[in-house]
Amino acid sequence: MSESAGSARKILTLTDVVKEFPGVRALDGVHLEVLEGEVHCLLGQNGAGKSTLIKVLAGVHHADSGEILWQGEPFAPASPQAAMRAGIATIYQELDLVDDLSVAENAFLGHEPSRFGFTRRRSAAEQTRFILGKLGHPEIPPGRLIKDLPAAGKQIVSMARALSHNAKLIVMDEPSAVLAHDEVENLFRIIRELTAHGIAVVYISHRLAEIREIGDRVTVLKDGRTTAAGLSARTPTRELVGKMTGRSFEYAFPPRVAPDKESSAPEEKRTPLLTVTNLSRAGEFADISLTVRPGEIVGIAGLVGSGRSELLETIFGARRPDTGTVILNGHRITGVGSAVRHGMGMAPEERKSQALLLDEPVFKNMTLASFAGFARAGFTAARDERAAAQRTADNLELRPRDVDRPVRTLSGGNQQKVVVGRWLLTRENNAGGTRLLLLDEPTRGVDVGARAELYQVIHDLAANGVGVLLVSSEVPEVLGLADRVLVMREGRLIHEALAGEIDEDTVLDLVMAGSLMEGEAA
Amino acid sequence: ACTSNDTGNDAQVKTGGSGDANAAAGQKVIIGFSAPAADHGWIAAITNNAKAQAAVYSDVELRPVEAGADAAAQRAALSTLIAQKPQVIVMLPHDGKELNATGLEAMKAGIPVVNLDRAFPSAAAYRLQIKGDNYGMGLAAGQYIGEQLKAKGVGSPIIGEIPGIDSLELTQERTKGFNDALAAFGFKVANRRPAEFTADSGQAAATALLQALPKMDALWNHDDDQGIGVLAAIKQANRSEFFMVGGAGSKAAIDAITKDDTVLKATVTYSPSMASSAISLARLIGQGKGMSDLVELQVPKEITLASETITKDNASKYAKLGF
Amino acid sequence: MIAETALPKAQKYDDNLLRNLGLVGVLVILVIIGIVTRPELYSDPAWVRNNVLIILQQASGIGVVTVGMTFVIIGGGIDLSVGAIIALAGVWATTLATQSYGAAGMIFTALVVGVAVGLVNGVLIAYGKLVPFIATLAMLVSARGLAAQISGKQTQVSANETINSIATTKLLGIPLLVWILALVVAAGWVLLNRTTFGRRTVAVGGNPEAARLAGINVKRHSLLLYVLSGLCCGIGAIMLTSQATSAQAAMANLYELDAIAAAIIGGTLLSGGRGTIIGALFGVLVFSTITNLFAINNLATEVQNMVKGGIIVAAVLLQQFRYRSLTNLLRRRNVSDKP
Amino acid sequence: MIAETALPKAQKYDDNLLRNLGLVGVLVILVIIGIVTRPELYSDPAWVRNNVLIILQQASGIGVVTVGMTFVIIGGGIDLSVGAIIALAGVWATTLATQSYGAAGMIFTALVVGVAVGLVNGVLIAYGKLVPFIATLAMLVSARGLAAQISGKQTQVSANETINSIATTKLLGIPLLVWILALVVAAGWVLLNRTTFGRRTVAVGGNPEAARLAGINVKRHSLLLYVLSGLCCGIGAIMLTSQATSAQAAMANLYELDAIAAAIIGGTLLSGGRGTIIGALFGVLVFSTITNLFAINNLATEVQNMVKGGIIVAAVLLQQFRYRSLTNLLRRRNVSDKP
Ligand SMILES: Nc1ncnc2c1ncn2[C@@H]1O[C@H](COP(=O)(O)OP(=O)(O)OP(=O)(O)O)[C@@H](O)[C@H]1O
Ligand SMILES: Nc1ncnc2c1ncn2[C@@H]1O[C@H](COP(=O)(O)OP(=O)(O)OP(=O)(O)O)[C@@H](O)[C@H]1O
Ligand SMILES: [Mg+2]
Ligand SMILES: [Mg+2]
Repeated sequence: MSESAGSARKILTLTDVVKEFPGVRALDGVHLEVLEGEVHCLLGQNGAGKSTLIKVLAGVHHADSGEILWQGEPFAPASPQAAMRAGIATIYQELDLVDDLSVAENAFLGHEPSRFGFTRRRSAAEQTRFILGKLGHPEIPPGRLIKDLPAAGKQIVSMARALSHNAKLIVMDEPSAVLAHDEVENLFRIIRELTAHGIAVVYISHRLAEIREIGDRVTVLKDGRTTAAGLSARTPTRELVGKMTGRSFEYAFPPRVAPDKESSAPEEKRTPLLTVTNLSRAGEFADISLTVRPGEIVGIAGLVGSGRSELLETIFGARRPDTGTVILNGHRITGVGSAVRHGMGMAPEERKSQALLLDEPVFKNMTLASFAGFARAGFTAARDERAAAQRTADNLELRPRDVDRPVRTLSGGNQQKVVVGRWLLTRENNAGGTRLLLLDEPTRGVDVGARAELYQVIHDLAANGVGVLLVSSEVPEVLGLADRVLVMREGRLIHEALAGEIDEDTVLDLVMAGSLMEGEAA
Repeated sequence: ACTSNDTGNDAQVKTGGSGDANAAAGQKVIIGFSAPAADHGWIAAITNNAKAQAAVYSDVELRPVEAGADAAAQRAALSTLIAQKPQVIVMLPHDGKELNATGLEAMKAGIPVVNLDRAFPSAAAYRLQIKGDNYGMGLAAGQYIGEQLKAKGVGSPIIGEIPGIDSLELTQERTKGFNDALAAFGFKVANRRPAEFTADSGQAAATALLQALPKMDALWNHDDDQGIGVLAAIKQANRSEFFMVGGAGSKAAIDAITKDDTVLKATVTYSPSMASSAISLARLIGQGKGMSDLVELQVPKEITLASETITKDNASKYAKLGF
Repeated sequence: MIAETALPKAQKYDDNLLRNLGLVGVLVILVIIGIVTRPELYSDPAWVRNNVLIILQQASGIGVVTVGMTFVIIGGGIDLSVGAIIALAGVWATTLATQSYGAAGMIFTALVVGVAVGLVNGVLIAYGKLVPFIATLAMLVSARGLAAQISGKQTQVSANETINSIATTKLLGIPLLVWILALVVAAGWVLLNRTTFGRRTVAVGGNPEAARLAGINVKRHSLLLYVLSGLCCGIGAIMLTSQATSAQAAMANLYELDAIAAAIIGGTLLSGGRGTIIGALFGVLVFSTITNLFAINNLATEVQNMVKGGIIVAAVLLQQFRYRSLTNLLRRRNVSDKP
Repeated sequence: MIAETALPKAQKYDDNLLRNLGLVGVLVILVIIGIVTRPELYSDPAWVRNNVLIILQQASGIGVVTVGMTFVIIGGGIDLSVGAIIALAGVWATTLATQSYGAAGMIFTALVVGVAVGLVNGVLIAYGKLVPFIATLAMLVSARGLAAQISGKQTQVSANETINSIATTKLLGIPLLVWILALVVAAGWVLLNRTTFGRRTVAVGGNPEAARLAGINVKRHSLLLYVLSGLCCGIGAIMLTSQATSAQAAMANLYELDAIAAAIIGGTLLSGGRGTIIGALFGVLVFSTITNLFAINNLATEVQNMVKGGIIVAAVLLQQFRYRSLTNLLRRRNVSDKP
């Protein structure tokens, strides 16, 4: 593909584009050149300006200066509508769907098939079904309300919306972040189909492997500036990471301080910290039993929709189980209150709806679960909180490092760091602190560098005796980070193994409709 | 009673004298009764008086229906009342014009309507109308204030006014009467701050008024109930250089006038006793009798009560009529 | 493929339907209370028929206003000025000058005033970026003030027989006012559920950012919602004027609270993005039926009020109860479906 | 790193501060209008001093209520029953029976009634899962009904000199009522900005799900917010009763609207999660100053209302204008900083 790129026409050219927010220059001279029919990847750390750039293209933000040429013409979309009319469709990083509208209505929102203002519902449903079919998801009913779909389903609908326009350029901002392995394959198939028809795709992801697989060329942003344009997607990782961060390190798991072997561990480390027995919730998961020992990292792998998030939330007491018990350190968990009191913490899956106070500053978000611990006689100790949050922000390479900034103004990946940081901070400052950490997709949207930092932090926690129960849709992450791996499918635990004794393919086989488990499940 | 702190039975009833032929029990009369929701002493007294008067007659059955918060609610309530076919309906409408259609409906259904206080524009909508004289009330207050000031020899007096709910037509009539009377003396109102017939709104309005008029000669407050708050505000502002006239004639106001220890020197009546009279006359209408002191065989069509001025001199006479 | 479990098969049950069923249940209970307390009235079929019509007729004005309000709330706003718009439109339509143009002139005036005030609301909110609560509260105060100014604080009698007869005319035995309500509700339902305008209203209220990204002109749309509400108020003004054969500055007092309450009881989210027209209608009917129940039982106002609060709470709790238990039922059935 | 360089200064500007500055500007403008229109009054320093105190004093009751309301709104709720709670507490505190226990008994009664009603609101909303709008609307109706029942619809005069003297007492030349307001505002400010309770309030209102998952007992906290509002109403009831030397079922009419409006004008988000006590205080003062301005200029009610709506809109626009232009100023300065 990259060979043909040389001869293809330029469809989009950005020169020296600048965009400033109050207090931040998000884009500080961006250059970008996209060719017809290519997959052009945007790389950059969290906060580098990728999402801002594509929002400028989509007419959401207006560039302060710089030049944009679209199909050879100067282009400054006044509104999203203008951009769409010009042939640029966008899949945004944050889901942009309306909960109380149906799948079809969301897909065609703003350009509904209609006659005299009356919606042509059958036509919309048919077209939606067709697009969903093309996307490999004929099972999603066009009439279903969005709020009844799981996160992955919503992502599909976002894609369907982008395809519902006859776009010449489709911009995808971290579309794979909420997708599981098989879904990503499917996504790539669609992208290839699109490019085969001459449609250009701008693709943003923090997963370098994906970029190598689907990308033709790469543009790297650093602090709002283009540091490398039009690189080949085969550029060595070290070089790409170097351009992104100014440093050079690899997507790697830090060496694990070997967890105590069961036999050699002292008594208190062998008795489980968390014991879950026969936990069930109708329609979500059934008969789950598991344990986590102090200092142990347990990873749960599974398909999107296999019930892992619900399991974690139930263990945390945020959902009431139909049957079964959760015992933490000898205390029965009956609700979130008791879970937190006894030292459990959870970084939930959906940061915006479940974790963040968007208008509050970073430090107050980080101390949301612990400000009472800092407080004296009910009076908050903002200075201590800020200091503690600052330390965590430094550890996680929050960008910008200003903990007084409203979370709303952070980039997606940095918001994720705040969510995870909340529970790391609790540990540092409370004598009792977090003893068991539940992490649901903790690295979603986090860049390569920060990811490594995060892994290191998780390891350090474990080394200090904190138990970690981790859910991730990235199988390598589960395998690389965890000591023990649990595989979940359709709400049941179907396999358990030490991380060293299982490989990626086996997990994927198990996770899919795989034949491997048939014997065990029975 | 204006305040529940008063004790004893304070309804204004007429227990017919022994020589009164009309007092003798006659044919049984069912009287439907509707007045707006009482959130105010005067209206409460209206309802109480009507009930008490009805209780005096062995041949009267009173069917009160509460009229809710606005004209629409009262219309709805009256529709159900008409459907029950009482012999006579006595009603104090939220607004005479807004309930005119309902009056017509009842009359068409053959039920004579006694309108209390708030006139229907169409004469076909009622059999009898008893009303207080709002314009006359303002006139009386203005007359009293004018005379007093003239007697004191005040040249161009500063006069304040605290009406009740300003959007009501009755308030406008009172104000008009007041202005007309003052004009005869060559005086006019310097500041006018409406309240809402409640004591706390009276306090707020009076406080604002006193602040706007650092010196004042006279004040008319339309309503003695809100007057509790007005007097409180005057006391809180430490003002006493003026005199005040009240309105309606509540017991507390009459007491204060008698004691003469506040700025309140007079009040002009607008007595809720009209409800008692309305029930008596409705009974006569139902029984087809006339008023025994009149030659006419039937009850007349309109009765307007005179607004009287209660001062220290005649207060004892009115003490019984205070509500 | 999203795992099969990720798409629970048929979600046959529908929040809205259940809520509405709950409200129907509440209505039935209210009627039963009526029957039990006043059997002699309810034993007369003519009276019952008439009573139903009276309840509907009394609900008609506020019902029309509630339809507009429901749109505004679904679209993420609120309109505190509805009562004031009715007053202003009613007063303007009944000035002697307007009355001289006859019924058509009066109706035209009421509608134009309603739309114009709605337009001002809309401009202030959509383009002036005022919070809807404050903008429409300011409008409430101003419009009532203007109405008082125009009417000279007098009740203005309508001398127009055509207008006055709206309240007395019946078609096929059903009052014209009820027909108007039915028409407005039907139009509202179609507008909300079957047109791009309605679907965009849900989007604008549910997720304004998403709506903007989808290319919807959110500002213009918000503006139109207030205009729609103003239009409904204009219609309501005619209906109320005809019922009272008059208009005044204090008319339709606190309609805003009633309309909002009816919409919310009917399942509309105060924060926007969700709501139903039928539910709002049921909300209005519940209030109207409660009033009727009190009237036929001749409850004293204070008792009425104490009881009314309780009934409202009970009604909403009842709705929720039905909803939850039914959901559980369905969920349990789903579970047992599994092997 | 550019993000770091561009950030620090500009980020320090504070919405709330700017909003409050805007409101101070509005107050200044209102005072200037007063001076221009009534120079003869403003030329007397004693009158001016007294006028300030009166504005504050008239703002005191509603001010206290607004503090409670601000907490409720920040916490994601709304309390439509504040006026009704004041009426119920005031009436209950002035029954002959209560008055026989003296001032302490009356104050105690008012506070207990306020807290109790708040508790019922809180339970209905937090545990009964009623929408706050509906639950407190129902409470509004019920509590006023109960107040009417208790008072027999009469105005109950307070014969207690201690209670009545609250409104007349001055400390250091400043009315006791104003001291109470200052105390409640100060306590409210500390509670919101310096305590865990305040932090929880912001969290619960800003994102209840996030608050819950962070281990905050959202239900209990919501309940406490309504209790707090009830308590403020209890205090307000005493203040109003003392001012009017009486209480009745219709007192504090529509205080809910005033309190909500003041809170919102002061920068509190109706959807919760953000708000300031000082802003709310300024909101109340703006309203109180407007009333004062109208009084000293003897404006007729209808003109008053028409103008009032306009002033509210202008005030809010003014705030926004200042805000935006200042932001732009800051932005421009940043840009020019760059080479
Ligand atoms: N609305 C806003 N107001 C202020 N600052 C903003 C706003 N949106 C983004 N920023 C800032 O602009 C910078 C670039 O953000 P952007 O979202 O483009 O990053 P990104 O490259 O997409 O990061 P990620 O990989 O985490 O999604 C960040 O510093 C961010 O904090
Ligand atoms: N809003 C919803 N309405 C109905 N069912 C839902 C909803 N959210 C989740 N579910 C169901 O709950 C189950 C588990 O979904 P969930 O997406 O949480 O699983 P998961 O393994 O955590 O996947 P993910 O990787 O997306 O977090 C699925 O059957 C899904 O359909
Ligand atoms: Mg981004
Ligand atoms: Mg999940």
